Amino acid sequence: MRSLVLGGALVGLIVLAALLSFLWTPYDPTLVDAALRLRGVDWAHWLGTDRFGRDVASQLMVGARTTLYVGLVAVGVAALVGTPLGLLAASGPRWLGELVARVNDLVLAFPALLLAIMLGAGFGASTGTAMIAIGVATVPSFARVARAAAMQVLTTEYVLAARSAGRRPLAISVRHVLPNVAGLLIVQSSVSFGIAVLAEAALSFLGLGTQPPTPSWGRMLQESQELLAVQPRLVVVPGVAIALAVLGFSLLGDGLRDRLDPRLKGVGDAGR
Amino acid sequence: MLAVDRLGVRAGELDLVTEVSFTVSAGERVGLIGESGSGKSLTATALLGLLPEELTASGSVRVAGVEHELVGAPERLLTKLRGSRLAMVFQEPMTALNPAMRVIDQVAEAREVHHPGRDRVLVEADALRLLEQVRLPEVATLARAYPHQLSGGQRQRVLLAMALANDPDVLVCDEPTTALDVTVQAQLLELILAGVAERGAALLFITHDLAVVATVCERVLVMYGGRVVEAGPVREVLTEPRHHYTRGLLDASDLESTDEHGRLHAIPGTVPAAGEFPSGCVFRTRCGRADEQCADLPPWTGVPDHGHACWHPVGGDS
Amino acid sequence: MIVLRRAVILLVTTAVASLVVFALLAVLPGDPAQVALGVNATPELLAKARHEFGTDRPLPVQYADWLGGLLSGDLGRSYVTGEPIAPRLLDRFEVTLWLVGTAMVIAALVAVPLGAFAAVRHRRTSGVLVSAASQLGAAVPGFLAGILLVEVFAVHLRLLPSGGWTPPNADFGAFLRGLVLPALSLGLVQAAVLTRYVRSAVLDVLRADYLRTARAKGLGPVRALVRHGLRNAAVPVVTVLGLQLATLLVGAVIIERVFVVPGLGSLLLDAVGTRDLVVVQDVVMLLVVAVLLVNFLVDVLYAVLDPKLRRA
Amino acid sequence: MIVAEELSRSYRRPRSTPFGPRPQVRALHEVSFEVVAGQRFGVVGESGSGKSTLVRLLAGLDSPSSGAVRFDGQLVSGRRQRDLDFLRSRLQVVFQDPMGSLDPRMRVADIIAEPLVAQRIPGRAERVAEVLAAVGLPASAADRYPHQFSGGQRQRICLARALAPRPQVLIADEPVSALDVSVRAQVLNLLSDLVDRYSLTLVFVSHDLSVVRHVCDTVAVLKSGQLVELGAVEQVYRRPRHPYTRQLVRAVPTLRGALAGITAADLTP
Repeated sequence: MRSLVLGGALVGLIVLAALLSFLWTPYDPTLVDAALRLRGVDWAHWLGTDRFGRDVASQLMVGARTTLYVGLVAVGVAALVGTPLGLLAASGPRWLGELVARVNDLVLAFPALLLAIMLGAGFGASTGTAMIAIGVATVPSFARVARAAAMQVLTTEYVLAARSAGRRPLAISVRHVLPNVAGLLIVQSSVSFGIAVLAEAALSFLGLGTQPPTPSWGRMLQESQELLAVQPRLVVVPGVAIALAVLGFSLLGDGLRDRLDPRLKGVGDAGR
Repeated sequence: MLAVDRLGVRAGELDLVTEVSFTVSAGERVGLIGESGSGKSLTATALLGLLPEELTASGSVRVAGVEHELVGAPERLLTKLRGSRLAMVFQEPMTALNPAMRVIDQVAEAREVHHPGRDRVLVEADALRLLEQVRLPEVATLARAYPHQLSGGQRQRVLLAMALANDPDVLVCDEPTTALDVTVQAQLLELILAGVAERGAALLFITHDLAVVATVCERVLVMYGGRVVEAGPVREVLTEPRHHYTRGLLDASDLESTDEHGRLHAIPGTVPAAGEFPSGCVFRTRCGRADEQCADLPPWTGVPDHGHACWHPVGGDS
Repeated sequence: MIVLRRAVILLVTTAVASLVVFALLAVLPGDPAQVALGVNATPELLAKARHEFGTDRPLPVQYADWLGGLLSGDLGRSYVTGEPIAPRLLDRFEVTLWLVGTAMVIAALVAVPLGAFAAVRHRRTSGVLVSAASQLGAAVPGFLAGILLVEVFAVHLRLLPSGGWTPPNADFGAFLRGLVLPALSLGLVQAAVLTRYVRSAVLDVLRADYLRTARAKGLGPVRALVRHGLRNAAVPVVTVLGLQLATLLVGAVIIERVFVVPGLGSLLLDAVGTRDLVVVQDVVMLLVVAVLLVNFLVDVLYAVLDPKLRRA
Repeated sequence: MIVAEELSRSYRRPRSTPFGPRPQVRALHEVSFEVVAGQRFGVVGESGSGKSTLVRLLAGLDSPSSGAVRFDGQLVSGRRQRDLDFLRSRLQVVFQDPMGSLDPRMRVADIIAEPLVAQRIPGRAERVAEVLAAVGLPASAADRYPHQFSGGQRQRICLARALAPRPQVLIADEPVSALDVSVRAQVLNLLSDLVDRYSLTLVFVSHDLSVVRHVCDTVAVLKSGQLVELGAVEQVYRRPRHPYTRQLVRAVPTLRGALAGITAADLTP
């Protein structure tokens, strides 16, 4: 319960900041002004300015947008590809399940960073390559969780009862399997979202993700890395933002797990 | 040998077991009968001080020859008593054994814990002898097997061997045969009885099956809603019950006696969930004889090991 | 038996993975010859360079050549420097292995006792605090931890170098000092993640019937957990540990950048920077094989720990 | 009504060597019998006897390795699921675990209506209300979820679902073994009433010979996948011919027996 509220509040805060940034930010986050370089915290600049004179608070708000955008697309792709794969693997013939498991193993050998590097090497790094890389790397988590949960549901007597009632396989998938695994998939989405935020920050930090001038938390950190001694705020602010976002999603995931399906507790734990 | 006085088990504000009192002498076989939610398994677990953390016990449990009260006793004392003076066989043979350890090592460990420093070869020989005693088939091979390679009945034999390893004074069996086939159940019951008889141990046998209790025990306690509602010699309680719950249970489990329409005698209603039993007499919501008086807790009539708690006992007041 | 089966699967998966790595980098736009020679290169020079690199041959031939090279230990020559790749790759891999190995040990040493503690005390404040701390720790990116550690131990306290690398055979003391911070920043974050898994595995075991049986035999709570619990809890933890080793290999790429450690990660990122595709290809392949190998070893270990799987 | 002809079913276990054959487990071996209309046919067996496999085969939820199942002259075994519509409306199954056989995310009304929806039978709401009343549950039960009921009530819901499409045959797979003794009698009474009222043919599967004796007129005894004895239930109970049946009858402890002095040692062969 506490995890749910705390996680929900943190995630809500970030979503709010991101949404607000579409309408209003204190300053143009990309506006470079040499006269305003490295200003401390004051009424005009709540979180000060960076070494190019850009407003940190504004960058943080727009950065939230990038973070959520990447997470949303990556997790969306992973869920949309991974879930049907997992369900198919669970309900289809044995060889299909085996095949999906092997493909999962293969994709697992290509972590997001390696995919992003390969894609970046060819197409040039961008928010897009980062999203695709993170999304593809997350597919196995969803496939695994969906498969494990669906297999569990398919062995229940209520599925047997539905079959003996005359339900067709598709109807069983839609009416029984999906509602009973949905909770777990929502939990997985939240957990994966947290991991995606972390991955996006790492990629941007390495210059393999979002490119300037679009603000991104990971790059904010990288750009001010060497200023830590003089202006710790410039590192701490995006660092804390990333950590809180990840924490928010992982708490939300935990809270949702307890809330949505205590009976299935533990099934999705190995997905990470 | 074992004296239990006003034992209670609580989960926070919820009373799960209330004022359970009984004694078991050496060599005596006492049954504890009850359905789901009756608190019979909690009672057994509380005797050994093995309740889950979120539950607390109150009241008194004493074992002959031990100065100290066992409820709330220091863990070190309980650890010393468990497996040596007090032993237990659990219900689920599938999960009660460590899946990653050979059977013989688990039996040997039961010996070793209470005989530290004993030669390993001797301990293994002890373990093998115990497994032979419980008639584990192909003992030479199966002793070296892992639990998952054994059938349910075989695992339960192993658990019994472990419980008997140090010739305990009190053996508590919690539904030891419920998960087994009847043919296997019969063999295991015989083994349990032989095991306690040889050692002169006191047996507390927990089950939901009246016929099993009648076969195994001399005395019986009937539990419902966390309370003992009736107690006495098996023959008396099971032929002339005083509590309406005992009466109902006897009728309901007798598949040979039916009413004029060929219907079984059923107890109306359903067993409430643990902790949701009514105040006063716990059975009053399902009892045909219940009236306003039953809203008050009926007092215990008789001595702790022989009596009942009912305002309107079957057969009237005697 | 299961080992043989998994080994066959490992070989097939590795073969498919090599095809994926090759295909991804081969079909991507960009001509290595052009990159190596710059925009002003004449067509003749370009053709000559392509011939030298072998990129003028059909793709299947290039793939077969590369794969053959991998198997015989010849990883080709860098497009940029023209040097053979294999010796450099091995040097760099050794550095990364030191880093990852140390981080792994740190993670396990911290997480196993902490996780077990948090599980045993899950109803007490101390247990809840440990598990909250691990949740918070798991949310901190490794590179941020690295930056902060440098600030504290290198800049302020001046106890340890802020970066760089000394090989162990050159000056062991300097090697150790250089290893501490990067290994810590890599290891501590993983420790936080691992703590949560250890906690949940131990919690499961604490609730297991066989632990109650062990207590009923007369084993004290700690002895019962150590003798019966830990081995069973190890099964899920080892799986996570394996998956984490893969995460650590990749995480090292980032940490090496922060601490200017000349490992595989630096090699990879530099190669990406100079578009030295054959080096990228080799390093990625090496990392992928390492991950697959680790997963294979985890499966084998799994079978050793769980007697049920040994026979099946 | 139902004919089983030389029914066999074996399962393949995962292979133990990478390339060798997969070992087979015989769950059922050449079992033949006939259930006639109006009969109360009991199947008794211990774990591993193949009784669950038999239920699945009779209900067309699994296909035999060899042999055949016929329902009212029509072949059930070996048919595709979608060709079994004739069976689904006329034969229904009640399973052992009343919690496990109810989808926790469905309302009772939807659970009971499921066979009607699957078979496109109209008049769902009225039928749901009818069967709820028939099994002795209040109409208000329809809007609630399974976890809000006790074990006995859940088994009533299962019975209501089975009755909804007006079947002729009811297969009950251990319907009372998960229930408390005090509730078991209620459910057994209800089952008997329903079988009488709707003139159902009953196949009742149980590990408990005394329950089968109370419910059924005919009994088949299964052991390790083989049919070892078949006959009128009183006949089998009182004068078992197969040694295994004798052992089974003997091993069941009874209150009467125990009070008459039968000890545990007398129960074993």
